Amino acid sequence: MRLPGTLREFGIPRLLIAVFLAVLFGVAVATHMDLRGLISDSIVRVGRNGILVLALLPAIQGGLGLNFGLPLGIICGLVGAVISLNAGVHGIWGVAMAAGIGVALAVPVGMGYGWLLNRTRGQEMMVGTYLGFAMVSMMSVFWLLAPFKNPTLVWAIGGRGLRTTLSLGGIYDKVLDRWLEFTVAGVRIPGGTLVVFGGLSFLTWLFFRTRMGISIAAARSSTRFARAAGISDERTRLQATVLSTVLGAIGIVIFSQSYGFVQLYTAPLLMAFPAIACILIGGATVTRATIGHVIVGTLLFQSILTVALPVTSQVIQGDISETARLIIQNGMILYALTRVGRA
Amino acid sequence: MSRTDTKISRGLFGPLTVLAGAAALFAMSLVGCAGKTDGTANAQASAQKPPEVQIPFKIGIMTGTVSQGEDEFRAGQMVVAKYGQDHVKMVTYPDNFMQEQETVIAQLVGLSSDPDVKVIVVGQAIPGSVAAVRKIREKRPDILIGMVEPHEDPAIVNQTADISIQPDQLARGRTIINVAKGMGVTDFIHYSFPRHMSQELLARRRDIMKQACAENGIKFHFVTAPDPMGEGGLPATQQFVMEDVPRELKQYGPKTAFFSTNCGMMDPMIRTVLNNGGYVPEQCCPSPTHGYPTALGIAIPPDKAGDFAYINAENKKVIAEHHMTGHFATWPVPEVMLSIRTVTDLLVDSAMKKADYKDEATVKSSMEAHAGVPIKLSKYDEKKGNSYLFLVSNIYY
Amino acid sequence: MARVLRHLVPLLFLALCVFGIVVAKITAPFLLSEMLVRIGRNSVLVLSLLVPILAGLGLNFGIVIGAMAGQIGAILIVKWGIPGIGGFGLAWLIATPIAILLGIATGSLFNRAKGREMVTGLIAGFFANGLYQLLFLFAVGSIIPFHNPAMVLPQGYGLRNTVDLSTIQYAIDDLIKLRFHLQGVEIRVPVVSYALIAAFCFLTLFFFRTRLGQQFRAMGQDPHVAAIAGIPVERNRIVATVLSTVTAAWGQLLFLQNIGTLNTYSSHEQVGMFAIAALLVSGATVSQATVGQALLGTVLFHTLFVVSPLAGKALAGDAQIGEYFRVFVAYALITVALVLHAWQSARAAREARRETR
Amino acid sequence: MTSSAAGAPALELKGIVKEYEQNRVLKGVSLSFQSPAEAMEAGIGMVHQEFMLLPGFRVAENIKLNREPTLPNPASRVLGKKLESLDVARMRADARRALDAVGLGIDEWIRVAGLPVGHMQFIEIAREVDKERLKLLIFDEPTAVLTESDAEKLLDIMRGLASKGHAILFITHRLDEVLAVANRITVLRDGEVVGTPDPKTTTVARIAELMVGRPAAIAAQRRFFAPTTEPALGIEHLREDMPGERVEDISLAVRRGEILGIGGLAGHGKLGIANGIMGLYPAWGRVVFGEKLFPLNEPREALERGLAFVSEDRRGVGLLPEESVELNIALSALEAQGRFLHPSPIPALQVLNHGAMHRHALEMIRALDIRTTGPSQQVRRLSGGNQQKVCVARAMTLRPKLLFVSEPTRGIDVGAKERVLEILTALNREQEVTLVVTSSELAELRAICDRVAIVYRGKVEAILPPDAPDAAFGLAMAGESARAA
Repeated sequence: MRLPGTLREFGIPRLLIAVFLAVLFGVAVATHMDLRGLISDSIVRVGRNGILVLALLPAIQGGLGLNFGLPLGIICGLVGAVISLNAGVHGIWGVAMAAGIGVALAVPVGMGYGWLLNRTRGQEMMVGTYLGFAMVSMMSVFWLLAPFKNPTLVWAIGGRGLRTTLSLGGIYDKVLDRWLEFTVAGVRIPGGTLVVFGGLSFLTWLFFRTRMGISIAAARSSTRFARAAGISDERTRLQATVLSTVLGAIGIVIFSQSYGFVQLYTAPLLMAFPAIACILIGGATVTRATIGHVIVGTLLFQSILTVALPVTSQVIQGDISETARLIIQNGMILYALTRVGRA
Repeated sequence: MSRTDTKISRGLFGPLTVLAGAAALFAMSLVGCAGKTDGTANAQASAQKPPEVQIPFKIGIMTGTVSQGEDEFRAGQMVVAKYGQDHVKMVTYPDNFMQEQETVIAQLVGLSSDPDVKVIVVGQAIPGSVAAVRKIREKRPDILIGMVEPHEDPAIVNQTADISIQPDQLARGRTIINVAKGMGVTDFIHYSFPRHMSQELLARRRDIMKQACAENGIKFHFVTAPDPMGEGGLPATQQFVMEDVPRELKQYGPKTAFFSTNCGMMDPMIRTVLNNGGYVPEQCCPSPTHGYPTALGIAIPPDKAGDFAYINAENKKVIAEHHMTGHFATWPVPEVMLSIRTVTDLLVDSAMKKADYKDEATVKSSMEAHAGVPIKLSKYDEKKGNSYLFLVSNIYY
Repeated sequence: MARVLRHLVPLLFLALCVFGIVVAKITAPFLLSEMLVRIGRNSVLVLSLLVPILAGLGLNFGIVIGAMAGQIGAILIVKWGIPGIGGFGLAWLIATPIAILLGIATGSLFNRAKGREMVTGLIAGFFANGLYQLLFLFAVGSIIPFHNPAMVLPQGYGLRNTVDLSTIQYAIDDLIKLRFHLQGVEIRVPVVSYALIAAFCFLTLFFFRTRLGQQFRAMGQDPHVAAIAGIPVERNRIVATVLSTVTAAWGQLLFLQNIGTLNTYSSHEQVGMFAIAALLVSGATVSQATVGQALLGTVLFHTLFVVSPLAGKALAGDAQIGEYFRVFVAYALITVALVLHAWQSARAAREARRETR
Repeated sequence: MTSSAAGAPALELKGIVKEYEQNRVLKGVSLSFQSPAEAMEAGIGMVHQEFMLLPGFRVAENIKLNREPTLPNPASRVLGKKLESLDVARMRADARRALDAVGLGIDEWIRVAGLPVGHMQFIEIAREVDKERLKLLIFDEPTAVLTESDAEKLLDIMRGLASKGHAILFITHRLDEVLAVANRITVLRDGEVVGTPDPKTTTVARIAELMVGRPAAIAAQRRFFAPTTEPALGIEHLREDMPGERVEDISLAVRRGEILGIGGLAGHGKLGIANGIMGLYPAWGRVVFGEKLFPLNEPREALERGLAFVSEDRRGVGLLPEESVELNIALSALEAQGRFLHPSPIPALQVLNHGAMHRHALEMIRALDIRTTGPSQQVRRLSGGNQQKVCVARAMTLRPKLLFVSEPTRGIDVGAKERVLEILTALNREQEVTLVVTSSELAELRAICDRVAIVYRGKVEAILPPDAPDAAFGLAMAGESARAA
């Protein structure tokens, strides 16, 4: 079967998911669901999760594959968030402080991680997965013992150690979502968060047009070409890892403000997987990804997550959409993994 | 040759930075430890206090970590404080207990390896507990074992534990609806997901709720949420609840009540209801500290830690500030804390032949003594086994 | 130096275990009885990893899929109510063909993802878990007739989260009973399980001395040279995956008959992670592993599992810190093992180049 | 199973194989092989230039690889022959016999890893000899890695095998060896048969002539703006570790303004020189450029000092096939010299000046006549010749003082070949760039170069004027320039 060129470019899996999504929306309309609310929720989710998906882009571009070690960056961002909360900084400045501290931590952490990845070429994804798991457990000890005193953060009964979930209500809950918020045809659009996501996407795009960004991409395409052009691919890989970790740190801060809670302990453990599913569904491969893949993927995947459950709940009781989503998500990752090199 | 030298030094530089990083982290956690000693002077002091009760044997207790729910872990600590560190062995089960069943078993069997241990209490008998208890019985039939809030099949638990106790989930199917009716609710949303609905009591409770709703003229809606044990993790579940509550309110109106079978959903559910309207007649595990302090952003100064009167008052205050008084209800004491402490004391007394844990009246009076309020108690199976179901009357915020 | 490095991971692990035993004051009878049981139930799962490693496929995260096959067998014999050794044998018979089919599928997948077998196996496990859920949560009782009120949920379809395997518990372990007392503690030795493990070790060793085993070893060293020598590399990779999957299915059955209950939806999930961790701590690598290492790894890893929560608690004075510490150590050591291996193989490649000068 | 790469002359002796595309005819039967196993089945064995041995396996295991003698056991009786046990005793005995046949006295049960190269070669031969059905044995440059005495031994073994009735196809560059053992000779050049001299009557010089061929009539007019005698680049005792093209000890002076050619047979190190100086493979030695000591193993430094390189490996080193023509042209200058960038306070974060890059690409496309749909076309979609022009354009963009060009015309069609050579000579003539051209096609070197250095076994064998006699080139390439004198 031959498809017209533009459709082929878009990719059959994406096409299938888009059709599935369209069917879901159709059912929503048919059952008189609040369509605007569903669309609005989907858009909120894109802004909320977008940067975490974007964080995978530099790693792919740098030839490191899928960054299963994203929890490292996330942890940095969480430490930043907790410090800003402990200091009681409110509003947009709180978000800025959290992101700032997160980035400051993510740079050295990313360098260490990148150094490790340079020593384990070909096994980056495995090392990332396990390192992420190890660090999450280590940080759990840190959360328990960290000397934070702010009474809204510590456990209610024990009086020390951080709670699993920290509420941002009244601190910087949704400050970016509300900033520049507007409504189109009854659909609420969280302007500020989208602006931040868009801005970071643009900066990332711009970065890959700078000298450093171009060398990162060149080193990924051909190590030997890069060497001949005077580029050290060890260095570009390191830069890519640091950038990915930094974006992960910013990503979780933006995520948390939009979400209203900061989640500690085991929460970062599996956060890399949905992000990876997003970018792959967007059409990226293990070796190639673009900003377009990030945006399309986040939109499709997060919309499915938002829409599938409420809509199928309308149609059938005791639904199987949760299981279906599991199969779709991992099926997509598998498809991408088995397709590389034959594109 | 000089080239090789630089290579070696460069090769050493890397590990050194990593080591330095590790050292820094270690230092950080040391600072954390130091912070702990001054920040928790109370806890430390209470731990060093002589035990309230002297016993001639040891107690083993297993609970979750705080990230699974604070009440449970603190209940364990209270047992330690009561009987003294030398007489209580406390362990925790892993955060991903669903996958690490072997660790659950190892922890429990490990408790029984001490010949002095005569009583074991499993605070939230998560999957794997039954297997572990069977293994303990093989070698140590003398140990009294209590299972609090078992997750595994109740019929199997009833055959296994010396005593098992949990809130009367089936009766709660009616009481919760009654509370909701009292609040003037027209619609009732029940959040859950397939894994929980494969637990018999939860599934049966849902059916009872459905029936009770019908009898009381309330519309019942079952809504599937993502499983927090799925690979999207808890965040996916919580995001869903935050989006879905306003959606349901829009669809069914402000007189809608929300209920969920999963602890992780409590924080976002209470918060979203607080801001958008609706009712929360009871949490999955009723307790003043379950969900409320986080969702309401309650500050708890060190000297008030664990003071339920204070926490209840604070909850009430914040809810009133949001003009939502009367929209929330719970039990006055954390049910899991109550169960763990009661079961422990009861089994300790039984081991010293001072009480009989098989006597329903004793169990009831013991519970009420701990709760300070009347308790409704019933047996899971009147004919065999020693499993109890209990109910506490509600308080309203 | 190189020798120490090669054994660094097991030595680190050993040191940690010994340290933990001392700190937590663990008694010999307890440790011995725990270890006897744990080695008995876990060894076969770890052994199932050997064939793919030697054939150059790396660590087979796909054994999770084999474990699922084993569980399907176990669930069916409980449904039919066949107890004891007969039930176990039947479960074994049911699980084997299912595992073969799933192994062929996984192996074909690996052939399409050369060089990324490990990540592919990991994700394939997640994917298969989705299908497994679909089968037992929804299809059973609705599409597939399944009427057993003790197993099916009150709603009429979907299995309960616990399947009671007490009918086949210890079917193998206690086929021949052996008990002895050490310092007043009764210690059970699952004789037949150990005999089976010994048989598996022997079979693995035997296999590598056959024609096919020799082909696998050659592929593991250099698939290109193997192909030139006329070895059907792609087909053999599938055979290796099948062998591993089938062994894992048997291993999971052995595991379950010892545990005695089956968590319908999660017993299999961490099988791959733990078996692999156990193998790696012995100093085995993604390209080199022996039967001895599989056994040593099982012993070390499970010793740490027994010891570390107690040791962590003794050290930190807090049960939950011990728990987090245990998880951290397990994962961190696997990372170290992977890094060390990558580092060593890079160095070996450098030296090999220098030698041919 | 192919004979030789384009440009590398090769000799074929005592062949009963006639090779025509994919079809091979053996003993009158037309065969076409889908897999190595089929070729083996048909009785063809091969001793590879790169060893096909498993270093972790023992000698005997390697010799008997996938042909192991086995013994039945209970498992194999049920599950098939594949599960038969290895008959180690027989494996060792067979291997011993084969090793003895090739005169290698080592223990058959030691591991191959760490054995000397010569031993590995003989193990390969022993493996082929051990094959019972062997009819034809192909040797691909077997003596390239051997010492003189080992090579002698090998020739003896070949004679012995031939006398036992095995056919041998011997591919080599060593003319002496050819004359010593061959029954028949076929000379190939650029994949074509150029002669079948009779080994009884021919001479080394005659074969050398055939190998080299006459210089083609080149369209580019040779200019003679007199190259100075001033040294531009001085190379002393360069040693380099490039796989397959090892440089042992090169000393060479490049004069400013000249076009220096470097020729020689494949594997003798001619390609290694440029790669070594440009820092692509580890190199040792003393190099002086522009009167200053030049650091080795620093690719960036080489670019910054005004060297540039058009690599022989276009797809691997020369181009980013997925990227656009304009980016490929600009990339090296962008990286090394910071051109085509908008100014920014942080050098690493200067953003690409797309306009400047685009204009420059258009200029280059015009100047070099690159056939493309436009500067933004993917390089992958260009023809080989146009890809090569992109490579040259990139090097020119660097405005180098000295340019290395390796295999400028490999894999491109005839028309484009001439165009590329013209561009190079123009570059030299008009912009006074010193050129070092490395090529397997002696004819093109002789057409455009001022001097041609011939490399043999990693050393400079001779430096010849382009109009030196054919035989002189041929002998130099065979390492026998002494004979020409």
